[in-house]
Amino acid sequence: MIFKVFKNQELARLHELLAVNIVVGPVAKGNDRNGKPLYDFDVVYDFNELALDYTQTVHSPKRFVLPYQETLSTFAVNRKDWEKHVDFNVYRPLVFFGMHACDINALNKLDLVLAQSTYPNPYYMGKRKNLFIIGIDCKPEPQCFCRSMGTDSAIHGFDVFLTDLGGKYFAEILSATAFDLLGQISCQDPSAKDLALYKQATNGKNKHYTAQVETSDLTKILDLEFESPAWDYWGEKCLSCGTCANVCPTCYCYGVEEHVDLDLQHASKTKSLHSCNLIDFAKVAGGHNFRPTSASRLKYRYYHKHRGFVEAFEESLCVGCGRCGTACLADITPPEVIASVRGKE
Amino acid sequence: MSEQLSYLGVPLARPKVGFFELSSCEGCQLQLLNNEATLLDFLNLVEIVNFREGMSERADTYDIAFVEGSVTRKDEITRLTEIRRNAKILVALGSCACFGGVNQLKNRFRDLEWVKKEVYGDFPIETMEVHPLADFVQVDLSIFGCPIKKEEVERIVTDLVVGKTVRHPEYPVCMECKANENICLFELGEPCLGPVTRAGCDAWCPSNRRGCWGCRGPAETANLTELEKIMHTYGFDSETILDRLECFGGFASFADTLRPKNIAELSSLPAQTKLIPSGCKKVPARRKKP
Amino acid sequence: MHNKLHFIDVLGRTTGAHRKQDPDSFEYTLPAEITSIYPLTASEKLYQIQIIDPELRNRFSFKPGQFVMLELPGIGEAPFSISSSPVRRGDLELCIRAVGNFTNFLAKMERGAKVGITGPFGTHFPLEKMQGNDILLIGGGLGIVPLRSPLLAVLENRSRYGRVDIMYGAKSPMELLFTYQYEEWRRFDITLGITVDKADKGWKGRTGLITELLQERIKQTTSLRENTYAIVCGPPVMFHFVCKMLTEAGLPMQKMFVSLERRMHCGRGKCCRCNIGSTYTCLDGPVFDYWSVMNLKEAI
Amino acid sequence: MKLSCEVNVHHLTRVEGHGNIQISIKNGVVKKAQWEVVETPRFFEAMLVGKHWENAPYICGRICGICSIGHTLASIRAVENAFGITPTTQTANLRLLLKHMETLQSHILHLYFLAAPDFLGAGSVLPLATTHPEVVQRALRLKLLANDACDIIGGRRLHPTRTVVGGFTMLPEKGELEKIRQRLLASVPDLLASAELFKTFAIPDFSRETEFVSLKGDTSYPFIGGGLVSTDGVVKKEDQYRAMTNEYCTQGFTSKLSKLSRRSFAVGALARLNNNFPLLHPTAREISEFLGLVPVNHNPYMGNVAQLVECVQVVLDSMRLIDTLLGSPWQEPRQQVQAKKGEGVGAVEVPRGILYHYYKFDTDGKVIKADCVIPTSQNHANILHDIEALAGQYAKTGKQDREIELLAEMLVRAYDPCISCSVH
Ligand SMILES: Cc1cc2nc3c(=O)[nH]c(=O)nc-3n(C[C@H](O)[C@H](O)[C@H](O)COP(=O)(O)OP(=O)(O)OC[C@H]3O[C@@H](n4cnc5c(N)ncnc54)[C@H](O)[C@@H]3O)c2cc1C
Ligand code: SF4
Ligand code: SF4
Ligand code: SF4
Repeated sequence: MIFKVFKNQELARLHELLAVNIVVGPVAKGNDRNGKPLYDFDVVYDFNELALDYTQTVHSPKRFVLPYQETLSTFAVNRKDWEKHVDFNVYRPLVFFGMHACDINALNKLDLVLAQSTYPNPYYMGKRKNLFIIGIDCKPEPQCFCRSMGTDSAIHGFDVFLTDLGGKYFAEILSATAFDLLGQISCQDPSAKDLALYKQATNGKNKHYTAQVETSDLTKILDLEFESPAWDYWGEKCLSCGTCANVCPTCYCYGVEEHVDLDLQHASKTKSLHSCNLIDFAKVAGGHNFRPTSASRLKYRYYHKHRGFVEAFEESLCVGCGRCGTACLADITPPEVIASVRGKE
Repeated sequence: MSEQLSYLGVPLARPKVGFFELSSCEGCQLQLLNNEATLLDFLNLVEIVNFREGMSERADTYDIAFVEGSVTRKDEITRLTEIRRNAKILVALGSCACFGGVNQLKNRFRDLEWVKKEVYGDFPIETMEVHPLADFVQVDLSIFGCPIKKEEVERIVTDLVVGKTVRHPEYPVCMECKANENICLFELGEPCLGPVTRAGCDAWCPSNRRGCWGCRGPAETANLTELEKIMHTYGFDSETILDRLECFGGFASFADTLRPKNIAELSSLPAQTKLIPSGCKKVPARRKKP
Repeated sequence: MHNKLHFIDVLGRTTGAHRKQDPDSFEYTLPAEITSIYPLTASEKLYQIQIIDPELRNRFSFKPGQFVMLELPGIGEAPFSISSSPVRRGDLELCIRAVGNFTNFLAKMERGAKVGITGPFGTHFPLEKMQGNDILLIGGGLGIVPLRSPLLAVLENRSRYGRVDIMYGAKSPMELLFTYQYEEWRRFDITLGITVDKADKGWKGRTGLITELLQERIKQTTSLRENTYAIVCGPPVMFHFVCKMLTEAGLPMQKMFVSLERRMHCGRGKCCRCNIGSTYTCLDGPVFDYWSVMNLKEAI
Repeated sequence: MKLSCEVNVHHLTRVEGHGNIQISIKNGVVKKAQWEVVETPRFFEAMLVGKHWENAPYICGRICGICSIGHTLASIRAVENAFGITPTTQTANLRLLLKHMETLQSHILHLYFLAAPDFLGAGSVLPLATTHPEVVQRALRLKLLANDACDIIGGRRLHPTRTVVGGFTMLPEKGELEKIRQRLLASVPDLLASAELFKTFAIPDFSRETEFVSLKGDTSYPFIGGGLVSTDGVVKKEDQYRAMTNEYCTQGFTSKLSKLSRRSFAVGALARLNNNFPLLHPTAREISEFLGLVPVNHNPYMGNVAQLVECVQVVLDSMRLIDTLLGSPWQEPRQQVQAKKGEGVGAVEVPRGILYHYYKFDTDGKVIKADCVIPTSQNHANILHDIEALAGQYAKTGKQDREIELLAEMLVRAYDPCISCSVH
């Protein structure tokens, strides 16, 4: 990895250089009812709109690679005959300006299943490979447990990662494109003092975590606690609303629907992100539901993330961003759920 | 217009369709005229044989009868029964037809005489407790919403024509709300019934920054007890919750359980208005298959 | 320097957003034609389906137990087990019960209709491993459909296997599938036991549960341990009982194979709808050995 | 010559709601000429009692599916008047724009889908799709424009979601408004073509001296709030609406009826135009004159023409409003609302005439009394008397039953009555 430092004001220049492309980044979205600022990712036209000191966005960046709804194909129907048209809906590169480590790691996890396993998903891959990602460091929020999940820092999956050293940015450069780009702004090699500051910054971050999840032997514990009453406790609270999966940067389950157009000459096939917490998730023809209770569905979400995915890819499908817990109106948070399943009330 | 319809080589019948209204604002029917861009395709797909709001011709047999509005008078029961007899498929169109709609708010009052007097003074106008269609006839298909969503109706009609089973989303509005990337209204300090209301409207209200009032009725999994707790956690009183839950009649039975707790709070009312747990109550076994 | 980022054409497209038709691609559907339709019962029909492009048709091969996704524009896409012999080239046989949107519409279609076909997907019954052994093929209800493919494969190479027992149970005689083929199968030195839950007037065969048939079979041998394999297809309750009985009779769990059914939207391990715990029915299944199934939470 | 006639229209079609017409003429003498309203009442005024103020616009907007925007706005205005809230200029402009677009969509719907088939000799708009495709396409284009604009401003074309007491929950995007402006401009030729089309229609020659009631504009053609006026010279303030409507009940009507200086009065596009002609945009005025409509016109069939003139008026005025809105940065969409004890009236000119909502609140902001007076209920008595006069005029002409029936039906339709909303 190549390291550089540059003055904070150079960042605007970097944005300017990249602004010939579509730039997406964190922007302020007003305040919540307690006056706490809210942020979300959006297309940015002006550097000043970027809120790089953002805490956490309400929604994850996944929609830029996995839209909530996407047309997979369309059909032209002509009497008996028909033709299928496939469009992967990728047309142009996208610059992501200011992504936290957890979200970068989330994309890396999605890659495992969507880009690197059998039948890579081209709709995803095309968008993913056309992202230029500028990572940025963060301060842990009360809901963050990324450290427990080992996703508090990003090792790959970005082009350049910036850490604010106070007045200066420390840049880890991972791609040649990023290297060329930084060549166009005023950059230096880090001094010994910069390195010291960088280490101080990372060490400082570690002190701020308040939430945590104990992951040791979690797969086994989940197996053992399949019948745990804890699931019923949470199941009773769960609204089966799917909010958790929607805000989660790694949930990718979906459903496919096909529709005939009013004119009977066209049809389309659309995919919408689904959630395993929804009642119809595992319903099959004839009405049999493999997971009829909200407890079984909620449990399934944890099994997929913390057990199944680990079994298949040797890492968990959760990055510990805590968004699902924050968004859940019933206040169901992974640290609490997992602690209760482990029997640590 | 009358060319035989077919899809993928399978011949399809063009259904004869009639639109009817009982007590309603006629908005749901209007929504069908409101689909300017696709109106002509729609008209090609079905044969409209009865649509009082839009045409003079009438016919007495139809494959699909869309019935809007709720039942609030005896003569409407007769009309409804007749429509049922003539129709192969009877569709309850909109929340009034499905649950009683806003009309059933009248049922909050024990004293129907007081209600009549409040509006018409000493002039007697016949009325009765408000009921959804299903209290009197078999309803084959419900289209929820106040108002209905035209895209949804078009999809449903296309599905009926090609013979697909009409499926409503079973999950709640929050799902669609999140997909629209809204910031949850609870976070912004406003109450919302999204977590318990059946989706399918594409989070119409929350996307316009307006809390959901539950016009589409309960989702398959509506966890109302938890919602009540959440509402209180976020600082909304029982009345705010009740206002929304009882507005369209879809949550009548749950609203009933809230209401007794509430009568005390509502004691500032004129003496005549005794509030009772009601909503749309089911009438005993008048339901008959045609 | 120009900072407009280059569009990376990961998908190997040359121009435009539409991808060249490529049979290996994700959403690609092979156009196929329904060449004949045989009604089997009131709700099941056997469809013979031929891939239209001769070259693609020749390239298509599968193993018994695998399934394909069938697609009809705007109507839907659904998984179906291939029911024909893997040796049979040129067309596929699918036996399909009309239960929902897709299957009901399909039931209305006629010969010559065009459907889309993708696959084959999933795991298969390891017939190679079974060579030289006795085989129990046990099917309940629609379970005979996925069973028919390994059955035909075994019959075609009859000499390579030891004793072959087929046990098949349906609710009523009206619901028995492939009745016209029983005599043909019997010619191959096999034992074919058929039972129905409820007899009707004309029924001269057995009445009772399939487990009774199996019990009789088990009694004939002291142990199933040494050289027997079992393939069990049917509703979860049925294979649960059958497999338990076989286990008690000494058949090791790894020598029993079942085919599971789940909701599927992609068939490619992406939609998660068919997951059981961590296991994708579409990628890791539908064929599992019973040992794996026992280790899957909520499989049965 | 046949001098007897029986007309019996049960559930008149191509109007909103349920009404019957009965005319019986024996040997040139009118025995019976009746307009009956048989809609089932829904008792909105009672429903509201005991409800928190925030329910009022939400529930009352649902009185009517065609002018839900008008009802919502009138309701909001009544609440705001009761609480002493004055909308910001931005809110007022947006509301008026929204109102205009509702007027446009409703008038177009009435003119083309409900009224035009009579003049073109068709039973409905359906056959016109084949015989007069360009007419239907034009109507759809105009309606789509108006409806899209309602979606953008009010959140939805029917039962708007963004309109609340205090302002709006959310503001439209400026780019979207800009697009609407362009489409409005592009719609002018369609409006002119509509004027040409209606010029060709034979408007029945019938006239009956009538009192017309509407809002009175000061500087602009009125739609939301202001003074009340009648052609007979009555002038009242908004909150004196009861003295203007004088509602009463009668047999054969599930709707209430109204009267002022005479036995009945009329509201609606014709009334607005008769009272505010000089305030029309010059172009709208020109078109009015081109179509032979100058005040005070007493032919109820001219209601259709008045609607068409108003279409021109609202389109031109909407462009002005959008320019104003685009000319300044967005302000806060919504004001704080503080409930208090009191009463308030909101008068709004909806497509079919003047609409009043009135509420009385207790200290908690709960409704103690509600009253909504809907345009069609104000028109019913006038329709009835028009039908009597019509029957009288044609009693001795020897017209066929069907001809008289059609004239009577067209007369009622010219009022574009919204019966379901009059019986609310
Ligand atoms: C591996 C596998 C092999 C199968 N083989 C056969 C076979 O050989 N013959 C046969 O008749 N049926 C078979 N099925 C079941 C068949 O797929 C369903 O009956 C079919 O999906 C119903 O689709 P539908 O549109 O008619 O029903 P609907 O109920 O309208 O289904 C709507 C959608 O739900 C999903 N779905 C519903 N039920 C199922 C289900 N049981 N399995 C998977 N997805 C479902 C599908 O995506 C379908 O498109 C098999 C299923 C699986 C998983
Ligand atoms: S866990 Fe929370 S967010 Fe997720 S489905 Fe349940 S209630 Fe909704
Ligand atoms: S499961 Fe929750 S904490 Fe984990 S990645 Fe998803 S949203 Fe974040
Ligand atoms: S605003 Fe309403 S619908 Fe949207 S997420 Fe929140 S509760 Fe659910």
